[in-house]
Amino acid sequence: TSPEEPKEQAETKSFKIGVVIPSGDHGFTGESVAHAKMEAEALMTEYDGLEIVVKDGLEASDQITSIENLLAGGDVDLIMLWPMEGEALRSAAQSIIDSGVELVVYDRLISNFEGLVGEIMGDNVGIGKMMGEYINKYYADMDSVQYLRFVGDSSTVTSQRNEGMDEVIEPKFKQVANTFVTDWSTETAQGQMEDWLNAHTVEEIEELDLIVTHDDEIVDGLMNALEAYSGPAKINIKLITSVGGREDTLVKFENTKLPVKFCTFYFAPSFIREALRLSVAHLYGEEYTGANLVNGQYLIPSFSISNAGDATYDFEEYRNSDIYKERYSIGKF
Amino acid sequence: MLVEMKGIVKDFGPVRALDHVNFTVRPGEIVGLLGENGAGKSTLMNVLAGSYPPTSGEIFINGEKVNIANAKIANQHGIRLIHQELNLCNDLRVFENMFLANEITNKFGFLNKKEMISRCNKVFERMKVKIDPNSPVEKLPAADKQLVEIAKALLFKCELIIMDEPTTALSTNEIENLFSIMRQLRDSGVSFIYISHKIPEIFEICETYYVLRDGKLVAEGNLKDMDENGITELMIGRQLADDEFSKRISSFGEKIALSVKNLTGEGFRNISFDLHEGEVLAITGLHGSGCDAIADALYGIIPYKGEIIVDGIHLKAGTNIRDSLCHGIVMVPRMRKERGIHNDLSIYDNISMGYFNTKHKRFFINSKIESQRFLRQKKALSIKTEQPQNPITSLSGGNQQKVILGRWLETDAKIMLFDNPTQGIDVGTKFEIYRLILDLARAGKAIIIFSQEFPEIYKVADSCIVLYKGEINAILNRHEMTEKNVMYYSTGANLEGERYAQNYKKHV
Amino acid sequence: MLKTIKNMSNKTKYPKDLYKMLITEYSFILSFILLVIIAASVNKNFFTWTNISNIFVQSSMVGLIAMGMSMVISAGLIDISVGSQVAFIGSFGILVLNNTGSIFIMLLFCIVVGFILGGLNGLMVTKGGIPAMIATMAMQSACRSIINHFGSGGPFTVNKEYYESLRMLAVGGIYITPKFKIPYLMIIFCAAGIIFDIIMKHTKFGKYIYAVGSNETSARLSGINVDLVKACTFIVTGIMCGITSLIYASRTTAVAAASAATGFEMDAIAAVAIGGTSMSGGKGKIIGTFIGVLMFKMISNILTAADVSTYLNGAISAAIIVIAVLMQKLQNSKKSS
Amino acid sequence: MLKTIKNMSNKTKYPKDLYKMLITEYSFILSFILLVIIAASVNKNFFTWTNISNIFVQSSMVGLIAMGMSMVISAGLIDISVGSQVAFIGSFGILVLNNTGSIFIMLLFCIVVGFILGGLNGLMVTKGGIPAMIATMAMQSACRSIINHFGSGGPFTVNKEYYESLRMLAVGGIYITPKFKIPYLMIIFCAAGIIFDIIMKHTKFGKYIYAVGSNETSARLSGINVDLVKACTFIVTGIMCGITSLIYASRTTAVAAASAATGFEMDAIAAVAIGGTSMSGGKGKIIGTFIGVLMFKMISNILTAADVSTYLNGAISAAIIVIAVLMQKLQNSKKSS
Ligand SMILES: Nc1ncnc2c1ncn2[C@@H]1O[C@H](COP(=O)(O)OP(=O)(O)OP(=O)(O)O)[C@@H](O)[C@H]1O
Ligand SMILES: Nc1ncnc2c1ncn2[C@@H]1O[C@H](COP(=O)(O)OP(=O)(O)OP(=O)(O)O)[C@@H](O)[C@H]1O
Ligand SMILES: [Mg+2]
Ligand SMILES: [Mg+2]
Repeated sequence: TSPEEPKEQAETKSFKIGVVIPSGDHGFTGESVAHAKMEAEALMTEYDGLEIVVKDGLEASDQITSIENLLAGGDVDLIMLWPMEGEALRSAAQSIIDSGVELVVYDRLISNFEGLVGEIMGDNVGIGKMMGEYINKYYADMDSVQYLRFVGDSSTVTSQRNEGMDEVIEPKFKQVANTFVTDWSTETAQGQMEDWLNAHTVEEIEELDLIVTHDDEIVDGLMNALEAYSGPAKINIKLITSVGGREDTLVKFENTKLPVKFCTFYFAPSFIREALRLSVAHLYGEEYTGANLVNGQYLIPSFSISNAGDATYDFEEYRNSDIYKERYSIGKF
Repeated sequence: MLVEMKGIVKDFGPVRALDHVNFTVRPGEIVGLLGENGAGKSTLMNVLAGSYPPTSGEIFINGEKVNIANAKIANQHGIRLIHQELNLCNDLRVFENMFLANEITNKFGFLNKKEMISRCNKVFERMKVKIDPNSPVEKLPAADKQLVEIAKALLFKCELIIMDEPTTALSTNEIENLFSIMRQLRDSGVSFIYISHKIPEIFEICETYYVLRDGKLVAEGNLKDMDENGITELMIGRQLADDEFSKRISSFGEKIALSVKNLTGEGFRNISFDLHEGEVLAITGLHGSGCDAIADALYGIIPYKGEIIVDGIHLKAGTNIRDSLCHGIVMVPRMRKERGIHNDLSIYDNISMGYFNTKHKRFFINSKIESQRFLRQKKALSIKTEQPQNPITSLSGGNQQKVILGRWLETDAKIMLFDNPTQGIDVGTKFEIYRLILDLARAGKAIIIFSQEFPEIYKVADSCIVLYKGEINAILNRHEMTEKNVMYYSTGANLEGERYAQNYKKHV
Repeated sequence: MLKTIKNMSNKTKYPKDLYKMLITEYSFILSFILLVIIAASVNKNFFTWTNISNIFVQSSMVGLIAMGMSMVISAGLIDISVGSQVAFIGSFGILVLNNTGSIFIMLLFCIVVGFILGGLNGLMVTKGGIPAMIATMAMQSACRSIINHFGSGGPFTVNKEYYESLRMLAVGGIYITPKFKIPYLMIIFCAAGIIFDIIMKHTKFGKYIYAVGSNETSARLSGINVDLVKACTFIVTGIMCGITSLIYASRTTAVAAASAATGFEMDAIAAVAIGGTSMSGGKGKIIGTFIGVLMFKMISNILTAADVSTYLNGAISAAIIVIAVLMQKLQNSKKSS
Repeated sequence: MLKTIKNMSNKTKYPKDLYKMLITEYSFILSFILLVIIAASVNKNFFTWTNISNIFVQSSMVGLIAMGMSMVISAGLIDISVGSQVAFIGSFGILVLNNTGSIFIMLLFCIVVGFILGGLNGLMVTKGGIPAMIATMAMQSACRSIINHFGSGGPFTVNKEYYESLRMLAVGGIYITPKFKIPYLMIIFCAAGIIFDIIMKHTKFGKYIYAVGSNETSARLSGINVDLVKACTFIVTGIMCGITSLIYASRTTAVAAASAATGFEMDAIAAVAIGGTSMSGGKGKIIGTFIGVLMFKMISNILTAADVSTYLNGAISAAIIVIAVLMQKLQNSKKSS
């Protein structure tokens, strides 16, 4: 706001943004809350008259309650909603639109929903595809690849990542057990891996080439189990794929004695900053360029980080990047 | 109504509690049912009242065979059972308890409280008791609870009322009121089955008797042809001589074991007395006169003001049972089932628990020593069991009481409080317990027995404190200890004129 | 105590009785008023109709369950399967709606399935002799597991065409004036409170529940069918879960298999405890539970208004529960001494 | 009853007694053997040492807690705060390790904090008169809430430099031969089982716990300090939570504030129930709990080996729990009739 434009200063409106997000039920959401709060602070200092309140809830109906409370206040202009479960928040989202408040939805989809400013999210299908293409290439000289798959839960995030990968992987990839559902928990994944190792023969274990996962915290658990494995079989797993980019997990692979390599696809809690930037840009009528607009959805681009080569970044490059610095700007717990 | 039970057999697992028992009640008759603890009296009555099915046997009402599958059906046949154990829902109000499962409802199906309360009041009036139908049962003293149980049976029109030890907590007056109602009802054709371990009551109210022993019917007949000794002999299969008690000469040491000064608390005031080594002191009084409260205060369960001095040492006032234990005061509590036994624990552990709390200093328990402890007490108290590792509930009431006694003997306590020690215990075992108390006194223990039964007091006590409204009204020595005197002072006749004495005479 | 009761006896008239009861029995009314004061001072909008009706609406789900839970706990039992039951019934209820297109059939389905689940709990506890805690824990785990299995592709979602009509239950209400609406959910919650209060106080079934919770043996010996009473408390709770699941579906128009209604059991139990129902059975008042549920929601209302970190909500609610129960104990011990 | 008991009397020797006990008292041994058979037929590796020791290792965390829980339940109480306690102590334990660099100080910290949390539970229940269910529910909620607040929901992670030494506890063991290792966690679990068994059977404290659980009034009148005994059971459980949290941190080298150790309380309670401890107190055997915990882990072992959908695990475990408890009831009722 420069003194040359007194007209515009007079017009500077005050806006209130309500941010409704899930409480941290694992590392990702937890750190997201912190990023959201930090970005909100930053934006509030940058824009005069901007107020951002952040509400988180442990469960879909908690989030609905937060939305109701915000709407009852009567003074919000836009709600940035990260639904616990897209479909479960459909009704509440409808109420937002109905009461004339603008809506930005982050991370999880509400299918066939109209009237919102935009949906913005990490590109889950894209990540799935990238992961699929990466393993196609990585295992190019093998005729048959046996793998295990560990996912988070039954949300759209999981199904999109699966969808993207299943679309591109070659038929030689054989999943050797039911998909393990970890509830995004390190300990659960660890127990499942231990059980799997103990329930299978030496040959079966030695034939395992790859593990596909959807989150770095799951990988932590798997590595704990693999490193502690003391049975007769030799671990021949060449690669574990994942989604994230957590420092802790990178460190794990730098220190492991196992021959396993790691490839993770960047997906960070700091993505939520983009959703906030989009919201603010919309209110102030600015152009937003932080994500690619594809079929009406803003998709935040991802990239690969790996110590196995053929990736956008190796670990060190990644650590030196701005993205890494922003991701860890909230400090480490 | 003519009720006949024929060839009733009841097995609890391998135990045969009833063995082909035949039992008949005629209209307008009060039948006394007698027998030792565990003879099967309650079981027989429970079968009749539909609490559990017989293993075999038949029941006829007015000549017609009936199947009494549950309490509701028994009620429909006009049979009501007052259970031996207090069976009230403490959280409900008096009237709700009395009408439980027989509620009066209005035409919308809602409860008609007014009607129920007024009918309760009518029954209480008839029984000459003052109980507020609206008060929660948990607030009532034990005696009132028992009266409520009785009132519950009188509330509905019925033809046979079974009373399984209804008077364990009642005072003489209340018992008299109960008996006069029973007589009235009998005259209008209602029959009663009356179970009690207080033999004089049986003679006072019953006309005929049945005697059970080990689940078998051993005798039946007319009480007119019987005396107390005869009945006792039928019950336990041998004779009991109470000469040994009545001819006893009172003697005890000089040394004061326990000195109580101005003890005051909830329900009692200014209680002072000295208890000598080897002395058996009885404390008695009508219900509500403070016996229970004094017992609890002496043992440190409830708070008090005043002094309790043991061997010249003042106990810490307040509620500290451990302090009492450390100074050698122990108590065999009233209401064994609720307050005495550790029901899931073995007989071993039940005996050892007192020792653990006072003497046991090491971390571990040596099961060999525990077993020696049991054998020692088994011998001393002649506890009847072969299986000390079984839970204490496998024992009969009398033997449970002996185990509790043994628990405290193992602590070498010097002062022993017996609070209603023979509640619900049969004559034979009662006499054993009296003998034990006297033996303990002879061995130098100082003993206080809290009891409302004069015969019991007379058998064991060297002196007797009679309470009236929470204060000591008289301290009687052995010569002065007559039933008449005890009654005179416990009704406060000396204080409140002749009225009470008159009243008392009329009843006796 | 005896004396106060006698003084209170038949002569005093009803209004006076009520007044005395408010003071002597419902100590938590005090905590409630305190909470209202705090709420009003933190949230300027507290006394607006929108806010108040909103609190009732938000309370309705846990509220209905807590009514059933009051019965279960009064009978000396516990039911920790309620949250999973809601999720289970809601998920399949949505499938029923999508396939039949009739909200009425969905309601019927929810009630019937609630009845069955509650009946199963009842069977396990009465005929199976499994402790209520374990039996309902098994039910909880089984329900959640089954919907997770069937819903592994994602949440159960109401078809678009039934969407608006289902939502009417959650957002609709009776309009007194065009601006002044009594939400249906508020009406349902209050009606349930009144019905349960009447059942517990003025019907045989209510008395039997207290009798069973207070002393099972004497209840049995009095001729009460104890097993039936116990099973009925579970069944009633199951039915309440069924109704709640309809409300849940209507509020969210989708049920997320893994997370829906988690924690409802603890909220309901806490509300019952705050309301003064004894955890060991035999004693309790529906009005207590009713206010307990409202208090619970008001706490979250206050914390939101005061902008307290959501993470700390748990700690603060815990502190408030403990204080509320302590206050009751204190008052009770004062009364009896 | 009396007669059979008499038949069994003193003459029989110990081995025979043991044999009889196995048949009559530990009916769940039957379920256990059944489970082993199923496991062995599904999992070809079942009888390998790696697998068996792994089951013990996986059981160790819930196992240690279940030992404490056995005490609490035997005393007629319940503790549903254990999972949150583990997460709480583990989170701050990791901070302590990161700041001091000493695993020993961390262990000390874990034990002391466990003692304090258990003590708080004990205080609320004994001095506050709050029902154990409610008091520990409040503790559960408070613990979780506080670590969520400090960790913003994210994990507490062990610093790289302490990482390897901390992990030794989880992955290390005593090597009998270079290929044959007895894991420390297995040793700890078995040792705890033996110690708790001795405490419950052969010490005053154990007897007091059963006495309090079976009849509180009688216990008090026997001179037992009932409040102290109750508080001690909570404190012991708290300490077990402390040790468990160290194991947890060592196994995962990170504690996720929001999700760590959730559900441990239900697993522990279920194991205690499967093991035949009466939920109303007074009765119970540590060996029952020990086997109960193993059974629990074996179930998940079997389900993984049989490649059952993870989602269905809950339903199958629930069914097995119900069957195990039913079998006990059946046997008990056979014995007594
Ligand atoms: N439910 C039961 N299960 C197993 N045994 C029982 C049961 N009830 C009673 N018994 C046994 O049956 C026998 C008869 O018991 P019952 O209670 O009828 O005696 P009682 O004559 O009423 O004794 P008391 O004078 O002590 O009341 C006893 O050996 C008792 O242990
Ligand atoms: N904890 C208490 N709180 C209030 N009043 C009490 C308490 N304990 C005793 N009282 C009152 O003190 C009086 C004496 O009671 P106590 O139970 O000692 O009488 P008791 O002679 O043993 O009666 P019973 O023959 O019924 O056993 C009674 O009026 C009773 O209501
Ligand atoms: Mg009897
Ligand atoms: Mg008395």
